[in-house]
Order: sequence, then C-alpha cells, then structure tokens
Amino acid sequence: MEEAQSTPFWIVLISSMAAVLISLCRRAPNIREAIIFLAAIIKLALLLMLAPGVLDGKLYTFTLINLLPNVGLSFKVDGAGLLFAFVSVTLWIPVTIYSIGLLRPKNDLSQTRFYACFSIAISSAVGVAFSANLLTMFIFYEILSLSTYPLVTHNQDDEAIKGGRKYLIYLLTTSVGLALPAMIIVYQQTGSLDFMGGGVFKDQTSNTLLTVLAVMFLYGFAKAGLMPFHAWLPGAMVAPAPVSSLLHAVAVVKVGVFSIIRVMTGIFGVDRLANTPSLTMIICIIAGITLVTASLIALSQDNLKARLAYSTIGQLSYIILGVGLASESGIAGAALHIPMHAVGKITLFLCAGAIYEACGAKYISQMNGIGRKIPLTMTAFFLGSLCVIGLPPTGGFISKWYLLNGTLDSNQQWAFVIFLISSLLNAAYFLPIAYKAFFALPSDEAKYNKASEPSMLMVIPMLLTATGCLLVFFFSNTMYQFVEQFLNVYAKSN
Amino acid sequence: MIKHLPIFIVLAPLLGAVFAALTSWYRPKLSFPVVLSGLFISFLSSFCLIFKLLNSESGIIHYQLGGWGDKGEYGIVGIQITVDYLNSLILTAVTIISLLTAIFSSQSVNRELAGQQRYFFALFSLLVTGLLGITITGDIFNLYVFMEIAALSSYALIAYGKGRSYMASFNYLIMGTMGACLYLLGVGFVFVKTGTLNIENLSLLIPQTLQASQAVFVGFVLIIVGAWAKMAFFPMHGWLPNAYTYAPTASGALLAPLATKVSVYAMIRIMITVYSIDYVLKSPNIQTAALLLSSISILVGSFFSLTQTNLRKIACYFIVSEIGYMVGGAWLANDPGLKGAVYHIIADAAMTSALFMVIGCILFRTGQVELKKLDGLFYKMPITFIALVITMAALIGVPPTCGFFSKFYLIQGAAQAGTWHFAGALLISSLIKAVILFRIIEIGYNKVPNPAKEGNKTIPRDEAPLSMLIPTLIVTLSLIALGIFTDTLITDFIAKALPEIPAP
Amino acid sequence: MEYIAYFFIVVGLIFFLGTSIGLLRFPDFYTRMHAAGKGDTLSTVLILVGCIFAVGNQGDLNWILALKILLIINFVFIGSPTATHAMMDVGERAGAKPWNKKGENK
Amino acid sequence: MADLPIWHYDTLFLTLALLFGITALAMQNLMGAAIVFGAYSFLMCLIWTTMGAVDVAFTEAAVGAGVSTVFIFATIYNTGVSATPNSPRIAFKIFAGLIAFGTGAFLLSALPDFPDWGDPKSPVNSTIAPYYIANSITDAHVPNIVTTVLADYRGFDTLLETTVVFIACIAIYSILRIDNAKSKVTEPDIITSPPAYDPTDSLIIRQASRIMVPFMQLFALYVIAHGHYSPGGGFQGGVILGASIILLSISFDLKHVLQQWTEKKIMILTALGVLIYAMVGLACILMDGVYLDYAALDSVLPGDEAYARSHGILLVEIGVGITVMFSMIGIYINLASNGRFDRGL
Amino acid sequence: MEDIIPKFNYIVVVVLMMTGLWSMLAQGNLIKKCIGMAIFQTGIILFFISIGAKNDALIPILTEGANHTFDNPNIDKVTNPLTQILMLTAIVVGVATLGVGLALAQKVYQQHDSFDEDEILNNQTK
Repeated sequence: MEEAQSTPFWIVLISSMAAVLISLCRRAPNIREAIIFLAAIIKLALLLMLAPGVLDGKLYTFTLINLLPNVGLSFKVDGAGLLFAFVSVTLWIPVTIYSIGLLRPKNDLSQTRFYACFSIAISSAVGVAFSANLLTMFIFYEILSLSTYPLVTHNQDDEAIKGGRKYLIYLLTTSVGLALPAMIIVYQQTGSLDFMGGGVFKDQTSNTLLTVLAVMFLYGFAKAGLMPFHAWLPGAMVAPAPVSSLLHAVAVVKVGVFSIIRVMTGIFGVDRLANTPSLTMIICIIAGITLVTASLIALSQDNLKARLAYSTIGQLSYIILGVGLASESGIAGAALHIPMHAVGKITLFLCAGAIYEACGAKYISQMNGIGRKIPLTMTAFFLGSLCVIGLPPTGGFISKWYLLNGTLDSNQQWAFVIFLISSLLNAAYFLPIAYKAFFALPSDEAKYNKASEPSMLMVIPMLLTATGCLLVFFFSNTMYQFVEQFLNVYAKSN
Repeated sequence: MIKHLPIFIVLAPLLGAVFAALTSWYRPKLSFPVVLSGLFISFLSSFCLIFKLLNSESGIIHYQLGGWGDKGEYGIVGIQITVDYLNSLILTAVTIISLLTAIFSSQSVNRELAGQQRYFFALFSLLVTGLLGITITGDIFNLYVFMEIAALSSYALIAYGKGRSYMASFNYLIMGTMGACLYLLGVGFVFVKTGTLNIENLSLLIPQTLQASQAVFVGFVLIIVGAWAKMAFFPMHGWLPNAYTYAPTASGALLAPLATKVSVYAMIRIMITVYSIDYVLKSPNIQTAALLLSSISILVGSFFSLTQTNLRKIACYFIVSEIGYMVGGAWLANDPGLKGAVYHIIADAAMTSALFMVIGCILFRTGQVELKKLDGLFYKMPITFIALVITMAALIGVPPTCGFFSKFYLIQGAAQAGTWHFAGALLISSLIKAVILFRIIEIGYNKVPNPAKEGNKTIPRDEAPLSMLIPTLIVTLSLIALGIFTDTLITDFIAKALPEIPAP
Repeated sequence: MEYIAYFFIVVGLIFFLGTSIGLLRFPDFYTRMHAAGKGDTLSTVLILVGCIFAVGNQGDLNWILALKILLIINFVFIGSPTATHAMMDVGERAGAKPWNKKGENK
Repeated sequence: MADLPIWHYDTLFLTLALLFGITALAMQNLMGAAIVFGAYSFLMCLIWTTMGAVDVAFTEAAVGAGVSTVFIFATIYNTGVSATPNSPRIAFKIFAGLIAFGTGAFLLSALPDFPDWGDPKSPVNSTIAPYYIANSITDAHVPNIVTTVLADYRGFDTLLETTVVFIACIAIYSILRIDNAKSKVTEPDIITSPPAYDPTDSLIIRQASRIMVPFMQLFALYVIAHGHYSPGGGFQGGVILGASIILLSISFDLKHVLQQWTEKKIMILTALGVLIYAMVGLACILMDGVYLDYAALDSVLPGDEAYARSHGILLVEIGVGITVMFSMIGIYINLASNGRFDRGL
Repeated sequence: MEDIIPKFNYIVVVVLMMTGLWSMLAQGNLIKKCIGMAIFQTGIILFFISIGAKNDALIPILTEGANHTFDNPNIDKVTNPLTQILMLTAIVVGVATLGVGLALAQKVYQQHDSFDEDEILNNQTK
C-alpha cells in the first residue's frame, strides 16, 4: 500500500542543504566537515525511520510539483531504493573520514568545492534511488553527471581535464542522445512515465519497438559502463582516491545500473521481459559480452586503479545480466549485488589510494612484498577482493548465489557458465596481488624500506569497510527482506 | 481605467519614447528614467491583464480603437487589439525582459556610447513598442505597421555599434524590408479575396469558405515567407549574426531575445488563428518544406556556432538554430509540437536574454568576448560564469531548466508526426551546444592553474556592477523557475491558447 | 467656348511637339536647354489656359478653379525658366562647350 | 473592353512605368538613375490619379517624385555618382533572377482567382469599404472619405505612421549626426561630384525661390486645413512645408536655413507632432471614451458628436503635419550635410 | 487577350515587384538596392490601388454630384477609400525606410569609399 510522506524529499534535500552550508563556511574546515557528518547522520536516521515501514510492505510516495501533465517531480521509496540509498549514505561516512585524512595535509583550499559537490552527488544518488518516475530519475541522473565533473577534474592538470572531458562527453552524449529520446517515445506511446509493477506498456506495443527502446536505455544510462560506452570509467580514474572509491564504486556506476533495473522492472515490466525472449536475449548478450571482455582486459592491466576500474565494469554487467534473466531470484541477485559489490569495491579503491599514499606504488608490478610494510591495508585489500570475487564469508558470495539461481530458474545455462568463468577471472586478477604483496620478495628493498601505514584517518575507514564485507554476509537475510519487498511490488505484480 | 489596459501596453512605451526624445534636449539624464517608467507601466498593464484574462470566461479581451466595433454585415470597421491566452504570455515576457534589459543596459550605454546616447533609449522604447504592437494587434495591416516600427528602430539601434555595424545594419534593412514587403503583399492577396483585415473576421472567413482559393494560398505562403525573412530563418539568416554581433551590448541584449521570437509569434498567430491548423495540414508540400528547412537551419546554426571563436557570434548562431526549433515545432502542426513551439518562444526569449546579458557583463569588464581570452573567468567573475553555465545548460536542455521541457515537447511532437530528421537535428544541436559548454568551462575554469592552490597567482574578483548583475541573475534563475512551472504554463495558458487539434 | 479651350490646348500641344523635336535634334547642350526651357513653358501655359475654359460649364467660367489654374500658370512661369537657368549654369560650370559651325564641340 | 473606359491610358502608363523602372535600375550613373526614378514615381502618381486615388497620387507626387528623389540626390552629393560594378557576379545575378522569376510565376498562378480590374462587386469593394463610403458624412461630416478613414476609422494606423516618420528622423539623426557631430570637416570635404555648385551667387534662383516659398507654405497650410473637403491632409501638407524649407536650403544654402531652424528646434518639433496626436487620444480616454474616440471630446469641441470627430481629425492632422514637416527637414539636412549640419547640397 | 486585359495591371505589378526584388538581391550597388526597394514598394502600392479601383467611379470625395447625393452616395460609383489609406501608410513607411537606408549607405561609403558590395566585403575581411 502507498502512503504519502515528505520524508523521502527531505532525505534527498538534506545533503544539498549541507552543500550550501559547506560552501558558506569555506574558511573553517572543522565546522565544514562537522556539517558533513551531521548531514550524513541525519540522513541515516531518516532512512532508518523509513525502514520498518518499508519492511512491512509500505510504499512511501511524495510529489513535489507537476512538471508535465501527469508526470511530476515525485518520489517513491521501496525496498531496493531504500537499500541502495542506505548503502550510499553509509559508505559516505568512512569515505569522508578518508578524504579528510587524504586532503587535509595538502592544504588545498578547493577542498570546499570538493566536499560541496560530493554532498550534491550523494543527494542526487539518493534522488535516483527514490525517484518514482523516469523523468525525476533522469533529472537526478543529469545532476549527478554535472556535479561529479568538478570532482573528477579536481587536480586541474591536463590529465584530469582530459579525463573530465571524456567523462562528461560520454555521459551527456549518451543520456541526451539515447535515454532522453527513449523516454520521450515512452511518454508519447503510453502517456505515462511512472514506474509501476508490470510496466507501462500496453500489450499491443510491438516487440521490435520495445527491443529498440531497451537497447537505447541500456546504452543511454552509460554510467552502467556497458561496452562500448565504458571508456569514461578508466578515464575518470584520474580523480583522487575517495572520489574514485565512492563515485566509481558506489554512487555513479551503481546509479547507472540501478536506473537500468528500475527501467526494466518498472517501465518494461518483469512479465513482459520474461515473455519477450528477444528482449532478455539482447540484454543478456550485451551484458555477457561486457562481462567477459572486461574481466579479460582487467587481467591485462598493470595499473592497479585501471584493473579495479575494469573489474567494476565487469561486476556491473553481472547486475544487468541478472536483470536480463527476468527471473525473481535473478533480479534479487542483481539488487543484492549492488550493496555487496559496493562494499567490496570501495574497500579495494580505498586501499589502492592508501597504497599510493604510503609507498607511491601505482603499478601492481611494484607491489611485491609491500604487504609486510603495510599489513593492515593489504589485509583490507585481501578481504575486499574476496568480496568482489564472491567467496564466503563475504557478501559477494550471497549475491552471486542468487544470480546463479536466477540463471537456472530462467534456464539459461550459458549465463551460468559465464558467471563461473568470470568469477574465476576475478580470482585470477585479484588474488595474485594479495599473494605478491605478502609472499613475493620485494623487487627493490631500498624503495619501500621506510614505507609505513598511512595516517589513521585513512586506515580506519578501510578497516571499517573491510569488516563491512564480512558483515553483509551475516546480515544478508535482512537485506534480502528489503529486496523481497521490492520483488513483491514489481516482480510479483500478476 | 481597467478597460484601457490593453492600449496602455503599447501606448506607455510610445509616449515614454516621445518624452525621452523631448527631454534629451533639456535634461539628457532624464530620458532614461522616463523610458524606464514607460516600460514599467506597460509591464504592469500586461501583468494585470493576465489576471483579468484568467477571470474572464470568454478567454479573450478586445479593445476597439476609436470605438469602431462590429457593424453588422460590414464586420469590424475599426482597428481592434486583442489579448488572449496566447499573446498575454508573450506580452508579459516581452515587457519583463525589456524592462530588465533597460535596467541592465543603463551602465553599458553610458560606457560604450559616452556622449552619443541621445535618442538611444527613445529608440529602445520604440522598438519595444513595435514588438508589443505586433504581439497585441488584431489587424493584419496594423501588424505590418508595427513590424516596420520595430524594424526601423532596430536598424538604428544596431547602427549605434559603429564600425562594421553599418553594413550589417544595411543588410538587415534590405532583408527586413524584403520580408515586410512580402508580408504586405501576402496581406494584399488575402485582402483581395476577403475584403477585411481584421484577424477575427478573417478567421471566420478563410477556413470555411476560402479553403480552395489559390490567391489565399499564395497569400499564406507570402506571409509565412515574409515572417521567415524577419526572423532569420535558414535561407534568409545571413543578416543576423553580423547585425547582432556588431551592435552595442544594450541593443544586442534587447534585440536578440525579443525581435525574432515576436516574428515567430506572428507566424504562429497567422497559422493557427487567421488560417487554421487543418489549412496548414491541407498544404503538405509547404509543411514538409518548412520542416526540412527548420532541420537544416538547426544544423547550420549549430555547426557554424562550433566554428566561431567569438562568444557573441556563437550566441547569434544559437539564435539561428533556436529559430529552427520554433518554426519546426509550429509546422509539425500537432498538439505537442505547437505546445513546444509556444513554450519555447518564452523559454528561448529568457535563455537568449540571459546569454546576451552574461556576455554583456563580460564585455563590460574585460572588453572582449573572444573564447580564447576568457581563461580564468570563473575566478574573475564567478557569479557571471555560473550564470553562463546555467544558461548554456538550459540551451543544451539539461533538466530541470526550461530548455529541457521545450525540447521534450518538440521531440514528442516530432515522434508523433514521424518527422525523425527534426528530432535528430534537435538532439545533434543540443550535443553541439554541450561541446561548446565544455569548451567554455575548460577555458574559464580549468585553463589557468587553480588560484586556490598555494603558490599559484591569485586572480582578483571583478564582477560587473550590480545594475547589470542583478537583472542577469533574475533572468538566469527564471530559466529554472520556468522549467519547474512548465506544467502550469502548459495547462493553464498554452493548452487553452491552442485550438483543438485532432490527434492522428 | 469649348472651341476656345480646344484651340489653346491644340496650340500648346503643337509647341510641345516642337520642344521634343528640338530636344532631340539640336546639336549641343545650350540649344537643347533653350528649346526645352522656352517651348516647355509656353506650351504648358497654353494648355493650362485651355483648361480654364475647359473646366467652365455651360458658358460661364468656374472662377475658383480658374483662379487656381492661374496660380499654377504663375508658378510654372516662375519655376520652369529658373530651373532651366540653373541647369544652364551648372552646365557652364561643368564646362560644356557651345556648338559652333565647324562642329568641334564634340 | 467597352466597359473599361479608363484603362486605355492606364495600359500605356503602366507600360511606360515599367520601362522607367527598369531603366532606373539599369543606369550606371546614379544621378541619372535617381532622375529616372523620379520620373517613374511621377508616372505612378498619374496612374493613381486615373484610378481615382487622388490622395495617394498627391502623396506620391510629394514624396516619391519630390522628397525621396531629393534624398537620393543628397546622398549621391555626399558620396559618389558612379555605379559601375567592379565585379559582374553573373552567376549570382542569374540565381537571383531565377528566384525572382519563380516568385513571379508563383504570384501569377493566383491570377485566374482574382476579380476583374475595377469590378465594383469584388470582395474588397463590397465588404467593409461600403461602410466608410456610406457613413463618412453621418459619422464625421467629412466629405473626403480618405481623411475620415485615415484619421478616424483607422486612426491608430495613422498614429503609428506618424511614429514611423518620427523614428526615421531620429534614426537617421543618430546614424549620421551623432558621431559626425564632433568631426566638423572644413571644406573642401569629401564631395566628389557633381562639380561643387554653390547657388548662393545666382541671383535669379534666389529671387525665384524667395517668391515661391511663401506661396508653397500657404498652399501647404491650405492642404492641411482643407483636407476634409479636398485631397490632402496633414501628411501631404507636411511634406510640402518640408519641401519649401528644403527648396530654401538648396537655393540659398544650409547655413542660411540653419540660422532659423536650429537642429534643436527641428528635432523637438518632430517629437511634438507625435505627442499632439497621442495626447489627443489620451484626452479621449480621460473624457471616458476609448482611445482615439474623438466623439468623447464633444464637450470641449464645438458642434455635435460628428463635428467633434471632424475637429478631432483636424487636430491630429495638425500633429501629423508638424511631425512630417520637421522630419523631412531633419532627414534632408542630415543626408545633405552628412550629419555635420554645416554645408550641403 | 480578352481575359488578359482585365488583369493586365496585375501582370505589370508582378513584373515591377520582381524587378525590384531582383535588384534588391542581385545589385552590387547599395543605392541601386535602395531604388530597387522603392520600386518593389511602389509595385505593392499599385497592386493595392488597383484592387480598390472601380469602373468609371469618382474619387472618394463626396460632392453633390450627378450620380449620388451627399448623404446616401452611390457606393459603386465611389472608389474604394480603404486601400488608399493603407497605401498612404505604405508610402510613408517606404520613404522612411529609404531615408534610413540612404543614411546607412552614406556611413558605409565613408568607411569604405565605395558603394560596391563585393569591394566592401573585401575591405572588411582585410
């Protein structure tokens, strides 16, 4: 049942207001960061307030204003959205600590801009999570793209500018060139953009049109990094570590896949997907190809961040493939994989940043034996990689379990095979790093002998997220309840 | 007094101009406030009219000049000015923007035309008179006269720019006169068959009885082509970029947003009121031609804007492409298309106004708007730069700015009519604008080393004076406000203004 | 009375003919201007005089119109020769040479 | 054909006019082109007279054949006379020709749809126009229907028309005068041709124009005042008044005229005319009529409502006259002296 | 022939206007452009006047005449006044435009010492 409540709106708004405050007190760093934590905590509290209601099946809706006839700037909170919002807000806290530790020393006055954009990005991510129709989602999607640009080009050197250019051009071009027309066609066909179970299309809508639209959406939300529109992600790795960790492990990319989940379930409708093999086929093929290729490329990367980026691309297409399976457990797996992978990947990125800070090592080949110098970091890294590969006792295992179930439910064994292969590839490109770090002999002793753990402000967040990887394994059941509610709304509509 | 509001809209700026012309010989300082008050009265009247309109059940307000109203079988013998949902919006937009522009331009005029600004504001106000007249009149010949008033004053306003502006203005004069003559000739062709000039009488006559008449059709084409020449539509767009680039800041800021849009309004008025939508639909050849031309002009405008290095030139070519949006939307002749076109008239007026005001601010401080020389603009004039970015975002069509929604409707219309080349042109042009936005951001924000970092040289802040900055900000924020209140605009005004169009 | 009118008008027209022929046939600037100036003025005046009688109806003149026409005659009489003089003057300043027997004005 | 009595000379005039027009455009000497153009306008006004449009003919004679030719002369006097193009641009001309030809063909395609020439029952002549003809007397006691329609039925157009003249004047002022005001060029200045002709030493012309000018002005006043009963009105009268001053400034010289008509005076009076017109309209509103409804002025003007209209028309005609006169003078002086107000044609 | 003669003036009008249009487009000389503009306008004026004309009608000034009295004139015998008003306005607008055009032309001549469009363009691009 639905219940009108303005809380979602406030949740979205809070961090934007925080952004305003932040940019006001640029001269007083302590107050500034205090504001961030305050905002994050208030956000979390509000989310927790919503949680019980959502668990017993409530849908909190709120419409701010009508933008087009019967399409408004409106919010709707359901399980998956809440889960996603929850993850991104929770992870905001450690990342903030981390970035304080990273940025404070180099007293860079443009930190204010950094934090402000950061909070705006968070609000728009939450906005996407809560949006009740395609238009609202699109608006927040665009705001996210624009607000992250200054973060990507934070260093303002040539490399950063190039990366930023790539970033914006990829994201804007696809969203304006593909997602917008697709959205308009949907509106013109059905006269509605709301996400609802069973989709908005009438039965007589031709399958070819649906397929075309599906492809337009898949590539239109390029944040999901489906090949060939993935190149922005490695390019955006020039950003400072916290940015790449939060935005390119959690907020931005997850927004991309989340939007795709929304569209597939809310606009096309699970039944329609399941009954239209051509649709599921095209989705699965696109996702599958990306999956394998990305993993293979990742294997060949020596730059740690680049390898992480490509593994991200691969993991994202797990989620899309899960949706493409159009079976309950598949979608459940997809929805679960968002938080699981988020936790794992953020750990890895934080570690990568820490490694670089500690001993200036960018390339994996330089990391032989650094595990002895910075054991905490590398342990965190190890846990994170376990989570991403999907080995118990880490969260990744759970989500992959559901995904594999999904393949069997919608008996597409080839997908099963693909999942296994790519998991093996994951293992193949992550485990060696940890192994070399701990057991291989240092390539040049002299370089790292005085390397030591980075500042506590950077280590603690890593450990937090690393333990998070374990926690999500044990609390996976609660998470599944959220997802189940989502499934009740969308997948079990008939 | 309330019943005289319609005439005051036109009369106030006219009298303001005349008084300004008189005072400029005794107290030159006085002429600006005089004009300003005239514009303000006109703004108030148009604003009040909107509410009067919303209360009136007929949805249309007549004012018969000289009291010569309907005389039975003769029809309306006098000149009548009418206000309805369609033009009340445009009127308010024109009055607000001209008022803001007047406030905006006082400083820059004193700077650029020092000692030569006699009659500048008189002509300024006369131009506004002409534009308002075109919008409000209910008589197609009267429309021609207003057109000429607007045209003559704009030639002079452009020629204030000295240098190359003279030749630009001359070309504009030739092209504008050609357009006006074609329009007048078209009026003649319609007049031959109908014998009346009043828009309402015509709208009763033409769609019913004169569907088949060749003369009326020729008249239609002539009027439309004349309007196109006035609004710098694709084959006849040559005059616009130079004219608006070499004009003084103030003239550019007034002409660019209003002049072309008002001609678009005139075209739409002729299309949907004098003739009717089914008349348009019954002449498919010219419809296809118009759509093709608008796609071409969108593309041409966008691509030429890519090749330019001067921000004002770029803005001018934007205007050319935006004209394509509106004409195309109107000629789609379906519900979303027309809604989009009318909405875009207002949206684009605001956008162009904001753009030229920002450019004006930059010119005022830096003295040039060459793209290359704008580096570090963000640190020099942050507010202006942010305004510029918002405006560009609106032009690209980033939600929730108004540009997004007009594009939304236009593309929807294109999809409904199945004219994909138009939709494609829209998307391509907005992508090109995005590219230009990146250029501006990179030059203005990233090109110089961040002065916030230690060791880099700091750039002193140097914003334009408040009298320029405040209008700029008002218009810029209105872009977002318009976007948020799209639904109100569409359902309460535009939907009522447009005729019932049978969905295919 | 119509006949008087016709008489004047016809005579005027004859002079006009002469003027035009002269304008075409005379050798040089001055003679042509001479033809134009004299003939033109005279013939116009004659035709106007004819008009005085033409506009009168049934025997008696329409005095108001007659007066107006007389005024017109007066102005033509002043204006036309002056204009001719002005042109001659300019021509002289512009250095147009008079024609002489040997035809060396070209 | 029998029932088309007047068209016989018209066809002649029309053909002539066509020839003159084309000649004017073909001539390589701008001075000649201007003269031929003047002749062309004069033919036009003959044609209109034969078509019964006396007021238009009158205006055309004053404006087309008179003032605008003088304007062109003034321009040429300040610039150059030769129009020989230094590049033939044949291709472009052919292209333009094709455009023009296509447009013409398109226009002619509507020909069969037109009413016959001079058909009194055509829509134009039978829809609104009869009202004016039938009610001009009863509404305003003005026999000259043109005047009534001009200043009363469609008075708003005329207000704007006056405004257009006013705009033209101040536009030209701000184009030419404004930035030439400082740069006073002492002679000899850029005058290239015709050979500088200084009429001040020609006694005959001076005297002749001395005699003419007062009569012209008298006549102009008559035209304005008598516009209700005979062809003419504020506009024609204004142009003639202007022309008389222009004649003075040609036959004497600009300085002589500027002594009495200073720049300031001219420009202010130009605006004043429009002001009078607009204010008459406002007065109607203040006396609770609608704008330009002269009947509302009944209480202040003598006679009944119809006469009030008639007098209102006279008032606005005076306004028009003033504006037009001084605009013409202003425009002429600016064009002739290239905005320097020192010496000119 | 019989159906050309009653419409002869329309044909002349069209030819006139097209001549004017052509020279506005094609002539290189600014003054010629202006003259062409004026001719275009006269063409339109002629068009309006001739649609308002009537066979053997009197001028639109009412007099106690043979075929109509002062108060109820014979409408078919009085030329259409409306078109004449419109054209009065058109003439005025025409001369105003011509004046402005000439003024601009003078300015252009001052800068480039020529009326020829191509030459001016060359100067500007230089």
